[in-house]
Amino acid sequence: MSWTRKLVPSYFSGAVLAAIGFIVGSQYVWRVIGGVNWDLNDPGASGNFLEQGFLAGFVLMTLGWLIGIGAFKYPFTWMLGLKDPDHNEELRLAGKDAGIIRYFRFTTDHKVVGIQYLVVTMIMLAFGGLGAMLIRTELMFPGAWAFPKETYNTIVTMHGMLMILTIISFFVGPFGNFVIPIMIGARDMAFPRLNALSIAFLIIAMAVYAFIPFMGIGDPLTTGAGVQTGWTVYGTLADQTGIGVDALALAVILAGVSSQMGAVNLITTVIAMRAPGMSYTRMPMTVWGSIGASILSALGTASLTVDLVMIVMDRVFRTSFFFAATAGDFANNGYIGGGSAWLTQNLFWFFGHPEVYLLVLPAFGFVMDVTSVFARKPLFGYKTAILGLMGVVVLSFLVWMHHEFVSGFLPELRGFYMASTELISVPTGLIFLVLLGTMWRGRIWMTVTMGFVFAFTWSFLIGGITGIYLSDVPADVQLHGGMFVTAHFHYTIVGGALMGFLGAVYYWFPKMTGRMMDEKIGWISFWGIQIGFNGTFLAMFYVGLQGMPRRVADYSPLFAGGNLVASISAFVLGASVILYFYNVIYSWKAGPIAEANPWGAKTLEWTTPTPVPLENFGEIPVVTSGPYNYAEPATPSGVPARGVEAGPAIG
Amino acid sequence: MNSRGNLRTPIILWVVISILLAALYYFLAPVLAQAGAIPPLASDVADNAYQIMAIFTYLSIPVFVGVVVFAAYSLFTFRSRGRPTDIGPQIYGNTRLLGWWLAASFVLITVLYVIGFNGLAQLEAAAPASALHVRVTAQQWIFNYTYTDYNISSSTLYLVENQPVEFTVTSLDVHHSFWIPEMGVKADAVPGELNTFVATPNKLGHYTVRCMELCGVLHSDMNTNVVVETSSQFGTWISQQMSVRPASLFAAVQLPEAALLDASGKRS
Amino acid sequence: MEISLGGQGHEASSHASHIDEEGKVRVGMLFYVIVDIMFALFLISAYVFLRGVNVNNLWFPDGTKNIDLTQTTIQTGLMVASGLCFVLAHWAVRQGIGGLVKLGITLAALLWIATLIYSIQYMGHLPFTQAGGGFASMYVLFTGYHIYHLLLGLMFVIGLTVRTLQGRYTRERHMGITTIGYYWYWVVIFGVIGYLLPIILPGPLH
Amino acid sequence: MRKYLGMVGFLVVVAAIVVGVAFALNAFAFIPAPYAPAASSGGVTVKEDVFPFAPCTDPDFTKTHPEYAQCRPNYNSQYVLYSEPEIVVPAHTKVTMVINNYDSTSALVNNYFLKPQGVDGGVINVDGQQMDTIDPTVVSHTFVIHGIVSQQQPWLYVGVPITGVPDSAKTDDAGMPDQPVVTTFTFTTGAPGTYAWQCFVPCGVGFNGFGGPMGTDGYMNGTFTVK
Repeated sequence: MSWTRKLVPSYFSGAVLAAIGFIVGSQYVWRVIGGVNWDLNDPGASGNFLEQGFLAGFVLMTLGWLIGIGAFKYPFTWMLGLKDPDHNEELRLAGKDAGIIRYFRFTTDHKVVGIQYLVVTMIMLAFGGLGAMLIRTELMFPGAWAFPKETYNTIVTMHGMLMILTIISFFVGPFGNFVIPIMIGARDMAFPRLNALSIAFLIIAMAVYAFIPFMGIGDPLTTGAGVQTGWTVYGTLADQTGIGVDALALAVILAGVSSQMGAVNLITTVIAMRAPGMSYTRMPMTVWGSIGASILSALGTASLTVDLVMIVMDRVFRTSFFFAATAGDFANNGYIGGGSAWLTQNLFWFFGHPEVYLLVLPAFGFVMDVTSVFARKPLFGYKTAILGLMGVVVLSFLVWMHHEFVSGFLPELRGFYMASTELISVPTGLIFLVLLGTMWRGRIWMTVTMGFVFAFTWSFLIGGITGIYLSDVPADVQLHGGMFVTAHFHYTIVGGALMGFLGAVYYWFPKMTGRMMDEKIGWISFWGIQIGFNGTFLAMFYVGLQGMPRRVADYSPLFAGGNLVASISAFVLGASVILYFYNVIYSWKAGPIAEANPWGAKTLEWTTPTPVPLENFGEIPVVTSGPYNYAEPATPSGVPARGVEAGPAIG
Repeated sequence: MNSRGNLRTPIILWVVISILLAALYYFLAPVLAQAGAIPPLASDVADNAYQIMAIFTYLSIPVFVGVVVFAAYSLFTFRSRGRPTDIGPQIYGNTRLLGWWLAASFVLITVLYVIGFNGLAQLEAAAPASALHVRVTAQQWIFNYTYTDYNISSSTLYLVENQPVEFTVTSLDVHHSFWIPEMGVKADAVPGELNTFVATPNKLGHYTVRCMELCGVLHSDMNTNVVVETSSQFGTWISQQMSVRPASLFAAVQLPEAALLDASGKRS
Repeated sequence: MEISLGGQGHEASSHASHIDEEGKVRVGMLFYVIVDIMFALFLISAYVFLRGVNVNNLWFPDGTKNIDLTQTTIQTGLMVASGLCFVLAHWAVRQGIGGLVKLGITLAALLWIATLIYSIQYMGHLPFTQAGGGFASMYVLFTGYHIYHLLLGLMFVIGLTVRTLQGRYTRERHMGITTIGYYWYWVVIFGVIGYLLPIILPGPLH
Repeated sequence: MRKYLGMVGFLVVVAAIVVGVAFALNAFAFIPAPYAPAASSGGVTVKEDVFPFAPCTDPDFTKTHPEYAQCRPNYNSQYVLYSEPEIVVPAHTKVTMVINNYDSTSALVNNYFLKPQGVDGGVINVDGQQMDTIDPTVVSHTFVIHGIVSQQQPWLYVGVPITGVPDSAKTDDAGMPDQPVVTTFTFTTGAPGTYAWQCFVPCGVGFNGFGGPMGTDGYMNGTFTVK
């Protein structure tokens, strides 16, 4: 029965148990107990039985998935005090000679987890991009001509939230897992099982997310299908919109837990598992950027989770966190009120603003690293760069209320938040200083990755400067909530995080697969992405200045020209991203074989053989110098670089 | 080549291009505004906002051009054909440059902040006694306007030229946002809360109110008309409204607002 | 769940010898507790926020004023007692007094489970429903979060007791007790906060 | 060379998938057909029926009203609805609207809508008697035309409260009253334009009654096109 030992436990058995769990949970509530009546004020209330069923189904689905992939095996052996797994069991769990199946399993090897993350996040990216294409289709011409309005709102919501989840995990996930342990000379992450568990949580979160558009179609007792709130799931609207919001909330909570696990794991790894000699000032910038992002997600994500839990309780258990008692509430039956609509704004944005920095910080680090590599110059001010990154981390917790300049909440604080928001451009400016200083008088090697670095500089510069406009209260009062804002944050997030990600895939592809990515297709897709991206969002700046609101399915003919340009450019952008995906798939299969250190970088991951063996290093290297000293002779493949002596590990 | 790494060329480029762009903006901005790049400005708040944006544009041109010019100059000058065989100069940083950079950015931010703060002070100025009081009631998916001075409600917003208006915005159900693009008036309509905004329309005409916060299926249709007219026209409209409305209705029109005040106490 | 999965991750594996295994577990647990503290911070700030913006009749609708203080006191007392027993055991294991360790841990675990059972029945017999206005909603959320803590900790508690009774924790090697102690103490502290908050900040601000 | 062929093929396939998804989304959605009554010398008469649920599910009702025997494709038969969501009328014409309401009364949030506005004479005809405002306790729905999307079209605002069927009324087995309350009013359209119309009585589900039929295209809201 070898095939059963191959398939159980694995993601397949997990999927089976997850399906069973969902059916059991939902059917139990719907058929057996017919719903729990949570509202003693209104004993006849039955409007949310359907949601209770879905909720129970989702919870059991998650449990079934975790049981099915065998995530609970270790906790129970630990709990019952059985024999601790020895090294061989650890290695078997890490996928030792398990073949391809280890990619479809609860595998603790950080490289396997990294690949899993890469695939999952790229699929998420594809679906988010699909949403973007549909949005631009609707906005191509005035009038809701492509989709009904509520369908459009649902698409907007799903695109926004899915993209946010993707970008939260698509740098710290794939590269933070695959590259960073090798970069700091560790054999694995600090908590390998936690690592495998975080990708498992992300997968099940996406499975729940996929339910959103299909929940409660045609049911008389529900508020309809889909979610019409936009990615800022403001409690007031979320309490009333389609019941897809339950799936959205649960999926985002699960993904948040996943990113928190990853954050704790990464921080611990960097603190406790650096190779001897790898002092904090010898870590590559990518590590520092990922650390910053991890700190933000460890401290910030809880806020959104609390917000979403309150929303679900408001909907399903009829609490009143967000119901201020207005005349509107009096129309319904059984809600007392006593909540506040400002609470949801504050809870959301306290997560929401650090979160946008969490998206771009790893890209900052990577871009600085790679600039130094391709300019063959050390970083222009290593400590300056760390100062910039950490300054962003600290300041980003003090700026969230610039999203509420017009909300009427504590208007006397607007001066302070204007100051803190403008102040955050100082550390960001330091990043630019480092980038320019590193390029200056270097030997710039224009690979596709370097192209993405220049694209990053250009787009993030525009995003930052428009951000200054929005940080200023009188200007923001006019621009707030318009297409100008949409264009601004797309320039920072797409131009910052996504460009970094695409460059990073190109850069580490040889290390992950042993093959180079095709350069011609790379350049074609690169230029397509740049043209499409700038065309789309410069046009969006224009219609924003003209006064077009965000998230409208229908708009005045006044804005038709700009929107047509934006839509056509968006299709160019989409096509180019598809080409990039094709490049990844094609090169994975048939790309040219890569040499050991194709970019001539000095960081540790290029000193390991490809494919990286199970525990990365034969002997843990002893690091004797920083990551950027190109003065040392270039290294033939395999031989440790950057003054690394293969010495006995220091206990 | 010997031009490698000399700072003169990029700095000259920087200055020249910045001046050119500033001049371009100076001459082009009014034309574009005429062509409809920005809505026609019709209040003191809007004038204030767009003035500040113009100043910001002038200040940000050198920053933008600086980064772009230096990056592009490095790209074209220091580019190596294919994989570099030698290495660049091993410079590990420059403290003096860092100091200048920090000082420059702090100065810039201080300037921006002072400008913004003046604008904020104008924004937060209290309404004069002569102000017209309009209670904006947002609900899915329309705005109602109650003239608390006259006890009249309307679905079209009538304003008086050069008379300050104090909008008190609230919502009956979910978050909305009350925006008049031409007047730069924007205030979120938050259920259970009262949110005030003072502006003075200074140009006659017909404008639009747009909802700026996604509020459900008809969000994109949640627009109403604004009419800015002379005080005499406004007076006739008021008296006419008074005449057509049966007195019994006034109390009814106030109902949602009364409930709101019960709920949120003194805060208004 | 985080720490119990990863916490002892490569405990038995010798291949990562240059790494301070115990330090790793300690750091990880600390960060996990920090994440948990952030949740509590946002809950508490939400409580204060709602209390600040509410007026009387909506913060305390009729009949939701009277939390049964004796019940909450018993609940918190059990929690604190469990924490104290744990402190005792922690001290004993550092002194190497094996018997006292076993006694303390077992007592602490029993008190923990007692707290869990008591909290659940208390949740069932609240004088108001979660649909009873701002205060009621916040109070139910706090109690629910506390129960979630206790349930999640149940795994730690059982495991720790079993392994203690197996005599795995020695004077030199007792990282399990130390790290799980972090979580234990934090849960006790949160229980006390949830007990005091409605007493210190009962009514709405005016 | 094969890689470029594959490139183009991949592009085409994915684009096809995107288009397919777009069409699938519309296939699931309920998109009502436009309703353009013919104009006569006396203007155009628009006839609307308000039902507490889909009439096609009520055999007793469809016996007397065969035009409702056919259910519309994929729509929620339990939602309260107006029979004609997408109304198209000619410009510069006198529009007579006849609204037969089969639904019972419910509470109104904003009594502003109790007053008929934008209609000729400011009065409506409810079951034969002229009214210039109706009692908050008998209102069932409202029919309000509003919502301009651009300045280029004239402003049209028509707001009419609709009286509900009293609970004492006789109903058939499915709960549909035998006799509707008929509300009649007239107004005159201006230059062409596209407007939204909706009901302002929270007759849907959700915490403030604006979910479900209120929050979905084609049940308690729609477009009013003047061309």
